Amino acid sequence: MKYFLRKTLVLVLTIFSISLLTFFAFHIIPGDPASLILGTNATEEQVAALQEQLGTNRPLSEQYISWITGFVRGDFGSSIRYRMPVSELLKGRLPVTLSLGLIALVMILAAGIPLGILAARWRGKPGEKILNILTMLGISVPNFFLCILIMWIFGLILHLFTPGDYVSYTRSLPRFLQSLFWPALSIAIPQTAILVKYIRTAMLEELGEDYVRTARGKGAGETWILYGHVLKNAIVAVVPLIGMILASVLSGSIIIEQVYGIPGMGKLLIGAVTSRDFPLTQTLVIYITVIIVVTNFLVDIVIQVIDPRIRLSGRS
Amino acid sequence: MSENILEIKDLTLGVTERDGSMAVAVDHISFEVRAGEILGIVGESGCGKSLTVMSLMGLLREDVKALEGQILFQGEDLLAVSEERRREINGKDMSIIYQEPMTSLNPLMRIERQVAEPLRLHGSYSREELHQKALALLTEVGIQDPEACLRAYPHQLSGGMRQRVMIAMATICSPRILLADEPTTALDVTTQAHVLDLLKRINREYGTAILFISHDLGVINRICDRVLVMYAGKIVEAGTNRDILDAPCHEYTRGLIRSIPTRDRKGKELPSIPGRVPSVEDPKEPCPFAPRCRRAMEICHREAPACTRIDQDHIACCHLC
Amino acid sequence: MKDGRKELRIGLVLTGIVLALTILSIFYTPYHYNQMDKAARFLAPSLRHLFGTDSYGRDIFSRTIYGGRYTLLVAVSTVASCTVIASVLGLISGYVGGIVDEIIMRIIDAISSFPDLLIALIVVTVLNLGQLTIVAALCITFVPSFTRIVRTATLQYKSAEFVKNLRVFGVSDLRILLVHIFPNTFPLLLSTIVIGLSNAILAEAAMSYLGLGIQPPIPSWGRMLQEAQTIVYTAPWAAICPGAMIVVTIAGLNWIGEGLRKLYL
Amino acid sequence: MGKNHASTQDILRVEHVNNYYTKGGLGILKKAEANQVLHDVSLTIGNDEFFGLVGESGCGKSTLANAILGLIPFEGTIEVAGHAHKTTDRKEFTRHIQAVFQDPLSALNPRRTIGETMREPLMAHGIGSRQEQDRKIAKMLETVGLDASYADRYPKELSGGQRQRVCIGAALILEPDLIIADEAISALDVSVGSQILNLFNTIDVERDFSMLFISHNLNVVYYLCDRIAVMYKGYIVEQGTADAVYNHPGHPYTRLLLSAIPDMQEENDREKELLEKFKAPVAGACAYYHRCPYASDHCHKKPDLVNIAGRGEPEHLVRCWMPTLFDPAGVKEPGMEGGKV
Repeated sequence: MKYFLRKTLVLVLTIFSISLLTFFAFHIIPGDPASLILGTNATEEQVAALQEQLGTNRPLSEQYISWITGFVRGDFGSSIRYRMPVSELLKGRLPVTLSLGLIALVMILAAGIPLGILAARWRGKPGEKILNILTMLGISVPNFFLCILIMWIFGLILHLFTPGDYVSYTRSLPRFLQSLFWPALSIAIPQTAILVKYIRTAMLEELGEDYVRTARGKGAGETWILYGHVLKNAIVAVVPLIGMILASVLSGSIIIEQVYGIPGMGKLLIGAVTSRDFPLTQTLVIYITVIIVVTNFLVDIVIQVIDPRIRLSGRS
Repeated sequence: MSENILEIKDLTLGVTERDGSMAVAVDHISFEVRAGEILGIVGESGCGKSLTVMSLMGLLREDVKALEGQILFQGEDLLAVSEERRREINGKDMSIIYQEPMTSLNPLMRIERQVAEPLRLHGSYSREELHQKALALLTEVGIQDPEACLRAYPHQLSGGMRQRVMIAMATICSPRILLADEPTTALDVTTQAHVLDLLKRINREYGTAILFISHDLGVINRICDRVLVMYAGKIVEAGTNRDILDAPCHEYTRGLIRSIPTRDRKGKELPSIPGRVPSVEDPKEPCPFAPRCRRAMEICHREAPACTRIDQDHIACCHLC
Repeated sequence: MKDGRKELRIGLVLTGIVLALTILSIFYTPYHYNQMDKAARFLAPSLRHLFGTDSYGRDIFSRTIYGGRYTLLVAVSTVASCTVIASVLGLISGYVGGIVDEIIMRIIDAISSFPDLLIALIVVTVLNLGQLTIVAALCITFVPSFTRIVRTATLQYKSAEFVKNLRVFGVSDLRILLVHIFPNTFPLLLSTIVIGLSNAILAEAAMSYLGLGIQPPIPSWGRMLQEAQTIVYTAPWAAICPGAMIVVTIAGLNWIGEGLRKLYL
Repeated sequence: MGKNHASTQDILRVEHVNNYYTKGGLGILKKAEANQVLHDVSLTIGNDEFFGLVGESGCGKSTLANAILGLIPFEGTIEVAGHAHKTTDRKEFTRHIQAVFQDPLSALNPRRTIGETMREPLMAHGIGSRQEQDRKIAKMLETVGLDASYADRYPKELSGGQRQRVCIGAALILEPDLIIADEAISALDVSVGSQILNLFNTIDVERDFSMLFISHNLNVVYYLCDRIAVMYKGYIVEQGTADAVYNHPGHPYTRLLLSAIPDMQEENDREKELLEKFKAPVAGACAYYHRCPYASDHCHKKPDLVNIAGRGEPEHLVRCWMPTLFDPAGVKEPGMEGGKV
């Protein structure tokens, strides 16, 4: 319980520092944001008007406080590019990105864990080499390249799907999920390779531990050792990485949405960045980061539940 | 003479070096473990005592190979049996405890499951039976609150408790022989005394033979009936405790005993053995101890010494014996 | 198998190929990277155009080997600056400990709770576009992990017996840190640098794919992929060649990193 | 070189030293928990004296060594050759005190040669030109029984015993007044450890230095040292001449340690039973209360160190309410009970 409270406090502090860092990153810009946005040939009145609109003529601390109180109430300010409230823009996009991320995460776990075990089982056999090379390829492929390959092979040559054919979840949920399948796969493959590598390394490390020797001394066979002892310990060692994988998945979706033309937060973000839409960028950055931080918090709680060494000593 | 549980004949173990060559770590050793006895192997680091024990259990690291010899367990050559048969023997007829009880236990598994694991591997019991057996064993090895201990995880126990758990685990199937690889080295002296007493009690009450490895002659003396002295992969002397400690013949054994500081040696120089403990890669001499031996003669560098029987159980491999 | 020499060899060969082609491009490319030829659009790979041509009739091979230099330059300068910053931070944080460590690590933690790509995007939005911006952006994203690695190694050596011994000898803290601890972190740092390079190349490619990296007309692998995306059906080679180049580079570096880790750690 | 003290002057004076181990702390969110590791430890080491400190793991003996070396903070007074910690800077201090640690492999920087490591103390104190330093190093290597050519080797090329010789040489090269040897032979093989013990003895004849020898092995400490202190849970429970402590132990814990050491005599020569009797701990009681077979209600208060030596004999301090119980002709001892370890 004490552990939980402490972790919650850390979570709140982390979110606070994220908001602080993001806010100041966008406000300690060399030069005035208003004139930056408007360019060099703007009139002074235009600049002043935009300053007023952005609130950048007030002291920084005041700006932060009014911004953060607005943020908590769900008022994220207005997008410069779309000239509408950021909250409106976000509404339809959050579920899209979250679904894409979730599908990818499920794919990663569903494929990565069994393959990781297989990789560990195959140590010293010819299958190991092939799996190693595949893993290395998977890790080395940038997801946007993979995406193009998938579109070309599965979309254009094999006609398994039509690239750019996105169906909104408001129209048809099954077809929405279907249209996310290939994009999710593009995100999942490199991350799956990473997970396979981690699980394999963790399993092999565990196999070298003294307690495995003890189990052999008791007369346990390879299968018994692998599933009875090593698997759980290896997974406990790998769970902390799930947060990291999720961060990569979300980063991946930012790019992949761009490629497949999926109207999620990632596509919005890239648009905001290229058009220097500060309020929108700021909000999206905080949104995505908070999702990751909260996931990491949940992962910490899960670890605490499954690992008695932490659970019982109350320390991490 | 009583029946032999284990007979080791010309056992030779090789370690793969970094460059791929094979270095001989255990060199044609032969000995037997008799029913109900506690046999000690004493030696310094790198003498091959741990490798020998691991080879008996079939638990050698991947880079160590048995090159020659036989390990006869009740007439069956363990170096030749199938993996299935090996697994049948391990934990049931033969079991082992180690120096590091902390790392030798699975950190994420409750003690109960770990203690009862050999039973689950070698028979079928109900949950209740497993629980009762584990409980009985923990009580047997002198754990004060066995129920609480069964529910605990390894990191919650003290070093001495962990070693007791290891002993319970190793003896739950009533093995014919228990191998103990420096089981008290990591423990404090007072804890060590308790664990030695426990092992001795198990040996006396159940007739479990014990092969006990240590670098400490004092520990060996406290627990063993017979001792083998190993040096650079060879057995250089063997005999009963009193043979070895009171009337050692091999120059290495003598030097080892003399170099231990004891009550009556205060203020005197310790007649220590010069030079350093050889490692596996060092070039082999006919008599491995000759380079450090004060009494080495010309023949010692030329010819391997034969092993002479000095007394009923007392054998020494030295040109001077 | 066990000692990692094989991985190192494969990695060196792969990165060697990429490096050799990049160096070659400084002295010679079959065509100018921006030379357009209406008559030679969408040509499949042949002896005249090794990797084929794109929609403007530009030679993909020339563009691919030319495009490597900026990606590699950005990656190398990112990792170099990042290594310097992280070494200083990590050494101080680990050795001094206490409140200094606490402050540095809290800042590092806060930065690393943002996904790498987001930091890069923020920096690129906030600062003006340009080569230096991308280096700064990537550097900030890599500093946390590098710092943690140096700090962990420093902590490990700080509690090592030999450092205790040196303090008892009366050796000054600065000398212990710079002469005795820092060189011991090199093996770990080396494999981190190699993996860092591969991550930097990936990140740079992603940024220029999004149009936030090096600006046209100078070709870069990421940019080429983005341009090839719409013509992938007619000219798949336009995507495959720069893509394969990235894969070969990254795989090569990863293999070197793995080999080094097995050899020295 | 700080060698000009009268022989009566104490080389080391440790007075009322307390040390607290705090875990957690610092981070705003972690609550500091303090554990007392050293309780009011006082001891003195005279000129040219070898002083042994014995105890089991976690008794605080290494903490005391680190406090004396100035590596960790503490409360109380520690003076080495008249220099107090709090008033002397670290560098000056290190001229008077050096140390040899347990694991000679990790005590040497793996990336530097033996010569480079041994030059460090000389460089730190600006002693001699490079040639003079080379000469000193060569001479010191010979003193500790190694060939001068070892200066160019790396630690991993040496055996454990050779490395420990190097460590001893590096510790002696500044000609300190006091050497702290923390489990200096525990990691070595028996035959090599005895060589190191002999080395300490021969160097002691040639040079003038005191030593605090810390070990878990009472036999080794008795062999090497003039006086002995026994520590238990951060308290010194017994202190006196080696002979008094080893042959006439006054504290039940010392007695337990003695009976627990496995020796090479025949079984029946030795008292077999371990003098332990576990009971529920009582707050504020004597630190040894829960294991002591003789404990009574009397022991619910903490005892002080009392001198049990006869008139005119050297001091023999015991921290026990009933030290006289352990007269060699003592009372009948109860058998071992319980088995909690």
